Amino acid sequence: MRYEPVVAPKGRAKPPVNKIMTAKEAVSRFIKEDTYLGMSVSAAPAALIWEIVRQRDRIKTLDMTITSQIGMSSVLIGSGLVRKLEMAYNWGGIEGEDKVFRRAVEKGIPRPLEVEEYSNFGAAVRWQAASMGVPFMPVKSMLGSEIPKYNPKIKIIDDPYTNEPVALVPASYPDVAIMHCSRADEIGNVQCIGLYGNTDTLARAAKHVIVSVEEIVPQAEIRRLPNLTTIPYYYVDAIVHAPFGAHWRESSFYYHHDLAYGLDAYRQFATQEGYEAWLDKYVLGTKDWDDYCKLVGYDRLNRLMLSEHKYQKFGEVR
Amino acid sequence: MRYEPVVAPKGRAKPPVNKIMTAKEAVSRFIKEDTYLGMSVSAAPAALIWEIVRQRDRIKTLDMTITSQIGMSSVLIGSGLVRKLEMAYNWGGIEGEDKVFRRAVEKGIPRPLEVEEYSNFGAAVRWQAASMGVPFMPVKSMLGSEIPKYNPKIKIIDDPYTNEPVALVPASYPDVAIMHCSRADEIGNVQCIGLYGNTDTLARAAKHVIVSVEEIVPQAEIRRLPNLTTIPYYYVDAIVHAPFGAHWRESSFYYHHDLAYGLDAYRQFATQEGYEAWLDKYVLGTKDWDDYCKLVGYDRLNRLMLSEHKYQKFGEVR
Amino acid sequence: MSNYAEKYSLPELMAATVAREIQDGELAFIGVGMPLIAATVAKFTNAPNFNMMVEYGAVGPSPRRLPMCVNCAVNNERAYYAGTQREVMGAQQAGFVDVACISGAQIDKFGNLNSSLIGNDYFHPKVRLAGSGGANDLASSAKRTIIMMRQDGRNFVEKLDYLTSPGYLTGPGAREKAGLPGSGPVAVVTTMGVYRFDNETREMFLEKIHPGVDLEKVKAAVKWELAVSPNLTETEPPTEEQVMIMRTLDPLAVYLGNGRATLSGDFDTFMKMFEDSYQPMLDLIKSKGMV
Amino acid sequence: MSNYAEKYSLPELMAATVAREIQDGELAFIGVGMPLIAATVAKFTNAPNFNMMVEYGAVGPSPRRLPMCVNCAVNNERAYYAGTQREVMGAQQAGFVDVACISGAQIDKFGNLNSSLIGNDYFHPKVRLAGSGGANDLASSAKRTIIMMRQDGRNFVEKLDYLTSPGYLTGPGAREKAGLPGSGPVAVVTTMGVYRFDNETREMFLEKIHPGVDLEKVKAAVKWELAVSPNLTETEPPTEEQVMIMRTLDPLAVYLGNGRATLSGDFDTFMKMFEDSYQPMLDLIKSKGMV
Repeated sequence: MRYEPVVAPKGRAKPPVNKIMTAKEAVSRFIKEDTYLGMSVSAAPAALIWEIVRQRDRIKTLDMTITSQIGMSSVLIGSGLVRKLEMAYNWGGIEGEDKVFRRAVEKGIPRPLEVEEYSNFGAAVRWQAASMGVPFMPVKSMLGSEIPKYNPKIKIIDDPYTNEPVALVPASYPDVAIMHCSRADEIGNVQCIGLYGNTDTLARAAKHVIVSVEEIVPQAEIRRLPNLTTIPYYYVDAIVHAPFGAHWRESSFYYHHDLAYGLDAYRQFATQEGYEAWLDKYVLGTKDWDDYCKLVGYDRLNRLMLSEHKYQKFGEVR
Repeated sequence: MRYEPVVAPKGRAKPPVNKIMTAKEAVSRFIKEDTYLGMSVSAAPAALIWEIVRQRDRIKTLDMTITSQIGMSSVLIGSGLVRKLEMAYNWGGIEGEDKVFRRAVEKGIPRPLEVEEYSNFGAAVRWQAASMGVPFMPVKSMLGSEIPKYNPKIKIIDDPYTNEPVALVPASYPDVAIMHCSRADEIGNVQCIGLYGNTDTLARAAKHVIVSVEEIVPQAEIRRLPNLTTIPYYYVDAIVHAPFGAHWRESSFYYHHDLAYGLDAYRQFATQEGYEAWLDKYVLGTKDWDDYCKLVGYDRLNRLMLSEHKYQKFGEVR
Repeated sequence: MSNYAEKYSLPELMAATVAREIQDGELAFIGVGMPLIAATVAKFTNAPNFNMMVEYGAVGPSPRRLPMCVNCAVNNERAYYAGTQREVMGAQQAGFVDVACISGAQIDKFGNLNSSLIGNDYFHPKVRLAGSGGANDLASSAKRTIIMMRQDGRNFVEKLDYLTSPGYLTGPGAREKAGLPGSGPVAVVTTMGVYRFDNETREMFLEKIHPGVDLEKVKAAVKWELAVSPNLTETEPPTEEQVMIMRTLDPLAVYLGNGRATLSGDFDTFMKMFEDSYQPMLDLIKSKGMV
Repeated sequence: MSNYAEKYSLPELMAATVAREIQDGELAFIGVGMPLIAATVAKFTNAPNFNMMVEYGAVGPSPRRLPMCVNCAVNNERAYYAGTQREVMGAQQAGFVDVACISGAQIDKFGNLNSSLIGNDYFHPKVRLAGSGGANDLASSAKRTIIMMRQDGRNFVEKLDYLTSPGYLTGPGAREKAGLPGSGPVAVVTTMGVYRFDNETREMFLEKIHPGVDLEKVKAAVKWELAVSPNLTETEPPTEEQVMIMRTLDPLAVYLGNGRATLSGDFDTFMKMFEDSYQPMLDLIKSKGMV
């Protein structure tokens, strides 16, 4: 015995330090070439997506993991950044057919896109497995369908307890997760108000987490309502203050989905030229999110907010 | 083909009807002989436990599933109702050594108690598996220990993705779950404020759910704060209004743990005679929870509430 | 009371038909679009105590405006619960959901659906579609599903290009053998009629035909030998009240017509639709004694 | 600054020793009792940016009174997060917890712990104990664990009656082979001294001995051939500030003395302890510039 004591490695917890930075800083620091990127859908992290596209010459290539995306992922796909998409659904929702996605898969324009498919729940529990540090999760979805036939990562086993078939999906640990949430304090305690899909478990699964928020609040406000904390600080690397940061999509209790804008954008996305004209104007043509908001118009954004607040404002009766 | 259309069975959802009833009604209706009973620890469902003991001549025998219990389960064990205990921990916590538990396991007094052991997390994810309708959950706890050696329900397999060992625990579907929570509306939407352990997942795992609450609130109050809903109505069978319903234990944001009472009760539990004297006075000697509260003294309970509110009141800065 | 509407659109007929499939007190997993209109009609007519689950984490909303997507903010307006997708998906997998509405681009005689791609090579599809989304989860675990589809003459096929969401798979016993918790589809409501599944063979048969639709046209639009109920009847039209509710919720026919086309780029019309929805919806809710 | 206290109790020495094991910025999984006192001392002295997780669902509380149990309401007082046990247990299993404090009734030379039963027949124990609770989870998944134990002369054993919580199991490589995510114990703080684990053999050795404790007595209290560090030193005493903090948080020595005995049945004394805790704790918090 050398009497040299065991020294343990540190845990993965991010320290409780000030994490407020710009989207530009956060994307530059954490998103690299070949990053495996996870993205939330409720709310859509538009401000962060726009910044990623602005830095596409440096980033070059991303592999992505989503459950479902409604429109926003196509901004990344059309930009030529996405090589692979692990997904359950990628389409326009009410905005309709996603021509950007179709062009990439069918014609390899602007680059070929590999697709790895799951059901929504199947995709979500992959993040849940990672959030718990277990290698897989069992699920009863996808059995009998052709989804496992084209996705060897899905293993169908006989449950050792009941001998009935059950599907296993492997844990997904994104290198970086981007998400848009309601509010956070400066050390990264995040509170999501309204529905938030799988944003909570995505944050727990990823190695690095960038959160854009509508509001930054004091720690005392978080401590006042600890049951509302959706993502504790130790998961979070960066807090980006981006009011209206989900536009053209909605942000529950803050503003409504701008369907008129979304439909018009999708009309332009029908051709790659149309998509690029939109991108040049709204993304590459703006230096940051505030600049984009000015271009869209704060009067317009404010009207979306007032309309939402006419119907719901958190903690109030409307 | 007979042209007789397929008719599907109904789902497990409990309808949104008025579910308010007394503890006596709820226990009479749902808890039978040989019921497999799940119980929350945060908060302890004392008002419901007391009522179960009052009906012990009818109920006779219970098998129980808990994660950890701090004191309260011994009220059931000492009463002679419990045949089997699936558990991670059963002791007095700060009240100290649990002589009731020791007597049952070591000497079979008042009846032999079979113990099936897990770690806390291992026990909790059994309910989580049931809540998701999957037959098991993988967990990294209990590996290398002797817990699986004496519990064949824990299966250690090689993970098909990494080939590393992982433990599987089977889903636990209690016949009935009892729990004490903060507030609920009349159809059974339940909101837990403060820490609540595994109360949420226990409610989702059980076939029938009885919830005692500090306060009954209007549906409009639930709708005002939908993110605080811990247990949606479709899991719940009965809502029992039981203010101070966790005494001698605490109810977060409502009142503090009555340690002076707990220590004194544990002193009496040191002998079976002492336990029975306590039971005769405080449980069998009171006809319902209000009667118990009167015996303990509403002045005492009120002081526990004021002390808690001096330090924390939900949604307020203290 | 069946005070039928004199004038109604085909989408309104379909929505009314689906509304009648929902029973009081049930818990339903509803996507937006036509199923949402149908669910709202049911809530205000035949099923006041039924509640809706929405995929991205809402239960029992009572909105006063039209939701736009499954993750739309409107879905948690005055909801009983707002939070995660795993809450509603987990509850469904555990057997708590009575009924779910789904759709697809192709369907076969066992009610299996394809919403992933058109073409016979998965890796080089002729047309790439959205993918499963939640459809596979709903088809796998909801106690019963109701399928809503456009019938374009080509999409009721002998063999799917890809099986995204399970119906009865290859027939009787196949779902059980696969380990699926839910019991499968009970109805297919299309632009032409209403189909059921035979309890013995699990095959689709035509139960109702929409007013003015020719049976031969229906048969021609189905690529297998379609079984037709000996008691084939005409689909019950929507009532005046059902139509009134639909037009109150969706005044610009965003889901029930070509409202989307007119709204593209027209922010003022779009916003006005929302801003003006509060009072008529509130009146409707109050007229039903709801909160 | 090391302005040592002149008078302190053995529990105060142990708590101060554990406090020094916690580093600034860390996330720690803390049970109540002595570990909680140690964690509070660390927070107010050497580790202001460390935060505590409490088993039943609280993170980063800033209480102004003494918690009573792992599910005590005090644990979510002014916390960053309050909710489920699975949040903190899941985070720990996923590798987010730097350090956890555990205990047991028996320990062996590899730091394996028994908190389940005494006796050689699992089904007929001589003495039944509490069971694992969270101890096995912490020992399995926390990046490192610190063990706090009373040394009664009989509980440092050659062979455990039952292995509840894994230390290094049978020695080097055994944890990895078993599939355990955490890396195991780094210190054992007892009523007699402080032990470490040798990096090569994973065996416990005595590193520090408490003031006034005789080495032969320590060896006699360990049932295996105890390895003693060639650089054996005396345990550093608590500072005046450390002791002041402990006595402010636990004025009746509920955890650091026989406070429990005096409180049994004495409601007024118990309540007064709580009611009077607010101001001194607030002053302490403010004196450290904390909120």
